[in-house]
Amino acid sequence: MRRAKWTPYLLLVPSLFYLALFFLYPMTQAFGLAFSRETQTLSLRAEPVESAATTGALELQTEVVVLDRQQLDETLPNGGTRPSFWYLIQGTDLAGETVEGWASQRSIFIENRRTSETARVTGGEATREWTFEHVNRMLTDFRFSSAISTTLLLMVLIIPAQFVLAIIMALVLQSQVRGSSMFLYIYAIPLGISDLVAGILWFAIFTQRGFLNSLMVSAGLIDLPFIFIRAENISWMISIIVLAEIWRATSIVMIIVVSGLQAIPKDYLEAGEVFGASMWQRLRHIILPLLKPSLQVALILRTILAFQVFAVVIAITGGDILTVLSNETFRWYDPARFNNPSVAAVYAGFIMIVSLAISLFYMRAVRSQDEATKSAT
Amino acid sequence: MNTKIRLSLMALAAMALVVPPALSQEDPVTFISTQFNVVEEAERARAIVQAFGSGVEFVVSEEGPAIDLLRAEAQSGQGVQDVMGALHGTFPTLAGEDLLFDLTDLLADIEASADINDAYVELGRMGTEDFQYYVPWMQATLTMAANNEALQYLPEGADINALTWDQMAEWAQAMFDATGEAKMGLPVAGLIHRFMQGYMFPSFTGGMVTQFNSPEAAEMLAFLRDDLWPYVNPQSISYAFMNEPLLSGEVWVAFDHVARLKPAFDQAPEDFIAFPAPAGPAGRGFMPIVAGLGIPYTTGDVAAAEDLIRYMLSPEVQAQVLEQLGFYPVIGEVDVASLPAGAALQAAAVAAQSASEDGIPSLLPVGLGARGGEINEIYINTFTRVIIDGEDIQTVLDSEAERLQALLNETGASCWAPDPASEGPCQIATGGM
Amino acid sequence: MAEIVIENAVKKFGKFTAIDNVSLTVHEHEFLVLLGPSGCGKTTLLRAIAGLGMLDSGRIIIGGKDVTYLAPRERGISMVFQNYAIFPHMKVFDNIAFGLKMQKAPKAQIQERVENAAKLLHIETMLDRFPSQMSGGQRQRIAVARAIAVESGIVLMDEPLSNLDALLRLEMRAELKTLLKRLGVTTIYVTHDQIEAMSMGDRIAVMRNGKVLQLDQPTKVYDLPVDQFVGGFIGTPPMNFLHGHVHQNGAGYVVRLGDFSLTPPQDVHPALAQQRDKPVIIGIRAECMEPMKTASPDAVPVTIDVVEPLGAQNLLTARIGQDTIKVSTHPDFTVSAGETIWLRFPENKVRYMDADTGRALAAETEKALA
Amino acid sequence: MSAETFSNAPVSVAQAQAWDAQRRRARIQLRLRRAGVYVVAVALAVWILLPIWLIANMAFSTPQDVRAFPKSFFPNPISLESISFFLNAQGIIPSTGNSIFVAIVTVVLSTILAVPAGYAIARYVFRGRDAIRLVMLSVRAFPIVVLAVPLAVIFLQLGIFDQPFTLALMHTALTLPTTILVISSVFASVPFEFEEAAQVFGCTPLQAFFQVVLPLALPGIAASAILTFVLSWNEVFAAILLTLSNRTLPAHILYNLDKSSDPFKFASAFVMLVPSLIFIFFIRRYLFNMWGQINK
Repeated sequence: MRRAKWTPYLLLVPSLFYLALFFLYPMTQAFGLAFSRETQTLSLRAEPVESAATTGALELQTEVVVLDRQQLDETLPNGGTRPSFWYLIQGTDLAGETVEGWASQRSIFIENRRTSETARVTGGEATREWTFEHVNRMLTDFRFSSAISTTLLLMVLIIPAQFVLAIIMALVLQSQVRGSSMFLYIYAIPLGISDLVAGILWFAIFTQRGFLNSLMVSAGLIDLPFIFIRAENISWMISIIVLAEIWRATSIVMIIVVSGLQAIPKDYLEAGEVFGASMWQRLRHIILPLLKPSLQVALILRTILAFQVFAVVIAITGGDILTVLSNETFRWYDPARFNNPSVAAVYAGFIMIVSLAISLFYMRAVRSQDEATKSAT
Repeated sequence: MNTKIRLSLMALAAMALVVPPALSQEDPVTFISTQFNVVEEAERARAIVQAFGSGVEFVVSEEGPAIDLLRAEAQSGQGVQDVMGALHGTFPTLAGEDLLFDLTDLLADIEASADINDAYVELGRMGTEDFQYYVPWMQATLTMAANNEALQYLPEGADINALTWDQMAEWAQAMFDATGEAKMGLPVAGLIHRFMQGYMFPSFTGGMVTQFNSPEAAEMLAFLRDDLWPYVNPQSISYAFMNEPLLSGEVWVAFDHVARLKPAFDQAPEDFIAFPAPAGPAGRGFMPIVAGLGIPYTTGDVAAAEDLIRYMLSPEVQAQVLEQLGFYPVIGEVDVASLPAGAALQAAAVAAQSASEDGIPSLLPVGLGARGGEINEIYINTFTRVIIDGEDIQTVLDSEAERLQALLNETGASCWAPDPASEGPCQIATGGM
Repeated sequence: MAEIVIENAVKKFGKFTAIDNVSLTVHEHEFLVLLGPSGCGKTTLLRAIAGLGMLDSGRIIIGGKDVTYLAPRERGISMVFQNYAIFPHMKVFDNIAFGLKMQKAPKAQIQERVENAAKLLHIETMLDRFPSQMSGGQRQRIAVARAIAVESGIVLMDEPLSNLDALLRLEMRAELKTLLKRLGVTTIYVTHDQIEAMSMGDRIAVMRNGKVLQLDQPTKVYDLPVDQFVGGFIGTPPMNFLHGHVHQNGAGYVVRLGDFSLTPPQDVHPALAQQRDKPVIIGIRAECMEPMKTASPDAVPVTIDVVEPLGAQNLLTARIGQDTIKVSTHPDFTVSAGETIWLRFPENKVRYMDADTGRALAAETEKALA
Repeated sequence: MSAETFSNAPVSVAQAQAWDAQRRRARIQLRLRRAGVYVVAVALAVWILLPIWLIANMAFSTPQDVRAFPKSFFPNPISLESISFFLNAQGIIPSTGNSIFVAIVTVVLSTILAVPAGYAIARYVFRGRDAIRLVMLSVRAFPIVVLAVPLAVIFLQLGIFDQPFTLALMHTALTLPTTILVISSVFASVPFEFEEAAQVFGCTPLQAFFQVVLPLALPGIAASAILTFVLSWNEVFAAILLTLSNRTLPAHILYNLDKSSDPFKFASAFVMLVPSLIFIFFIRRYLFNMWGQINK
């Protein structure tokens, strides 16, 4: 270890700058998206050009009377020309005043450019204002509560099972059975498998004409394929997602547990053996307590990732009937669906707050134990 | 062997580095399409379009980004996209921002040699009288398809080309009773919103939007929940495209977009039949889907763009699009008789559906703009809340009606058939607000 | 009864034989030291007794019960580990109570025994602390307290003092010895430190290459090493080894060291007979020779190379033929390098060893292992 | 020398037999226990491998067999039809190219940024060191969704939306904290004495780093690079938000998932899975090292 004044900071600057650029800045932007709204008002012009002075402003959807019109020939940057229409319109603004001025066709809807006497305001300049509208939309969305409960349910079902399985895997690897390096590789494989692929894999097993039904029908256990993915019994879909997630994401916990196990001096376990602890007692009184820091890291990591579970759910259930928080984020963001990044940002912020809160809770829970450990100092 | 893998990996990496998605040749005619996003379809569409000439580039994109792209090009004044192909519902945004050339003259020119469906020409004017925002390109709709195995369970006396929803429910129940499996399929993870918007609501209420929370709508949902859904394959909730379940035999009777049913008809024309959607008390609601071709102002070559549109409207190309992509011609000059068996079956069903005497063509409100997806969510929510979650029908209808009305008001979208045309935002008759 | 019998123990790791057919008996209340250089198999043997590694063949009998195939916890033993293995997540009390808790002993009994053990090791005031706050010596005490608290009658110790600094080690050595004697537990104590072994053990088993070379009381092992290795391993400085030659001298034999002749005691003669006219190693401890400044017929002259005054003694390094010899003398015996002195070899202090095998040529060698 | 037996009591035949029996029983018990562990190990391996086998089975079956019911658990006949259909489908080759491009840029960027930072954390004591480690940990714990949505909007505004390069920027941000922590642990495992020795023998600190530390750390850094590659290769949420026409492979597949036929779906899952199988194989030994250090 070295002590130096500036060198470490210099070495860290590029990374910290990068993280600030891609974490802090988007965060502030997300905040803006979530809590502000764009509204449009049409500024009327004194002359039929964009740069002219304004004579008033009209809200969207205002019905207006067309007083005069002008057809200009606009030359385009690429050399072509297009007709450009301007209208002198009159309407009532927000304050109830009658205002009049020029507006381009871009900003109004008119049935007939050449003959219609009335039109409707359909465009204008964007202005931003603060609003809780998006938060409200999230809270009143009927999928919101089911997304939360499903996400939490998945978390509660998946994480403990993953920990048990990961600890079993780790113990198996630690016991140095023959070919343990091969087993290590196999257990680590899902680490490199995306949730999307995992979802497809398990869908192929549980779909109506999937492998499980193939097996059961071939074996004569059932006559007709059993339909696991059905809205009437959500628990089947939950179970499949749980299986897929356990299958996919136990590896990382296993890796963390194994490296934690490796850090436990063998002496401790032997001392346990000599002093009469059975296998279960050793696990309970020695291994698990000593693994606690590792388990904590894994727990926080898994909890945060559990809030982001996404592609598995989509691949298995289609994503509409059974929904989770990140799926809702995507649904609101998706241009083909709600096309509303603001509500998506609210969802994203919600996910962050909840997962940070849970992580803090874990850390607090840990610290109180640690403090107990150190209190005698 | 190792080196081979390494080499091919390097080659792939090099490709990614050297040929970034940018373009290569000098100024081809670029045709951006929001249709044929599906992998297999895009390839066939590209082949058809590229027959126009060497320099034509066919690009598929989702609707939102395509609009953003044209917007961005309009801001810079320089554009790469020459022809925009999209569904009717995409054009109001483009029209509202005044991004498109008036194609009145081009249309007149094409109509000199071809008979274009007048209703679609009118749609292309977007409510104006003197501005043709797009030339109708092709049409599609959603129909029913059935495995021949299913026909034996058809209720007695039912005419498959003039079914009612009650008969359909009976049929589904008969299949369930006979096989023990729910053999009817709905694309709940797919176009279920179209099913609600263009078929269920119009068939039972005679309208799509204005009768949203009427007693007839409630009746319709009750029918759907109690009489039909119990005999619909439960795994429908994960079906996006119905061709796969039809082909694998998971379902025997299905409702979907003709293009999404097409692979089944192509692969096994002898196994399937196509037929019109059933009728309800108010008539046979169905949703014609119209796609149009527009020319952005920022095109570098208006003449070439117009030529491409003429080409796309030629009977040969229209026939190819029907045969290979399942979209139907908008001109009358296409010879349907020479189609392959599967396409012919579907074409007949489409024709029967639109020609049926009690037919109610249903179109989405116009002018939803960037929030076009939201109206779909409202119909999906209605379906989910009532059929899947079992919420009270009227409560759901009223609360979703409120959202629908707010959406219409905020966007100023107006009604189209089957709802009476509206001045200003479309209003739900029974007071959504 | 807490007697430990090991019969024909063999343990291999792959091709390497860590324990090579070892048999020995540890009597009840005995303090037996397993001594040897690192890698000699002493720790492996201890672990095999503890059950932390199963023997490939042979048997281990503890208290008359064959425990060869039993798990450690079924053997009724306790152990002090080299690195103490004090659980960092448990308070001192819980550490000491660990064995009892695992046996589900009654609470009152746990309390009493932990307190007793802690008192014995003078750590009764620290029961509420965590080990992380304790010094090496204190942890050592916890480890011992934990081992004696279970009152198993047998304590195995794996180099328990090796992690302590020199002063503390000295202190603990004496304390441990008295404590374990007082408690009367059977102790097997592994160390590579021969001084520790000498000072603590009732008997010492010297091990090398997986074999027990010699098992005897410390003084016996010191005075009558069974072979060159044992002699060289034990004692500071180690035993001197000189190259001699066996000659027949009438009915008896003499060993010639250069011009000088040593007359071995009678009981060695049968062994020497076998080595007639062959080289033999003469082993003698540094403090066993009588140095003289004047020549004497029964003394051999040596030239001094180095004089090291060590306070309690002067350590001389001298040459005798091609061999180097260390001689420990009274501090008053003042000489300087280059001088010649004469050394007398007391007959009963000289060990004769086979020059090829290094084994002592003595009848009592065989007896010494008993 | 052979040691003798010192047990005094003569061993009776009956007792010897009893001992033999006991020994046999113990051996069997031990073997049973080992077998038990082995059975668990194998069961777990099957649990991991079975779905992979099934999807490979599907990927190498004909489309007819993929749709058949009941399905066969072995491809019969083995067919490359589904795989080649998938590979030839539009968008697969370009999106694979995008994925590789994004992953490579991500690896290069994050490694270049992480090496100095990791070295600083491993080697220097400075004010705020623990705080920085904590920041790294908490940053990597951020939900991707929180960043992807605003970044998409920012990229749109900047006109750099839907470009593989910008996705790589995002992926770099996602992987950087992990990479820094992993690389710092790699450096920490190179004894500082080596570096001091190099300096004593005339190297400048920079030379010492390049001549001594870097060569020793290189395997670990390579492993971390592969891990970064896998993370980027698999990442789908940011990819689906930040790209449209230039989708990466997982984003492309996910987007087309509900529209694709089953043979396409299964072939795509298999093709996506293969690189992971290979890469994890290469870095399996480093996994614990990397995580072992992050734990601390």
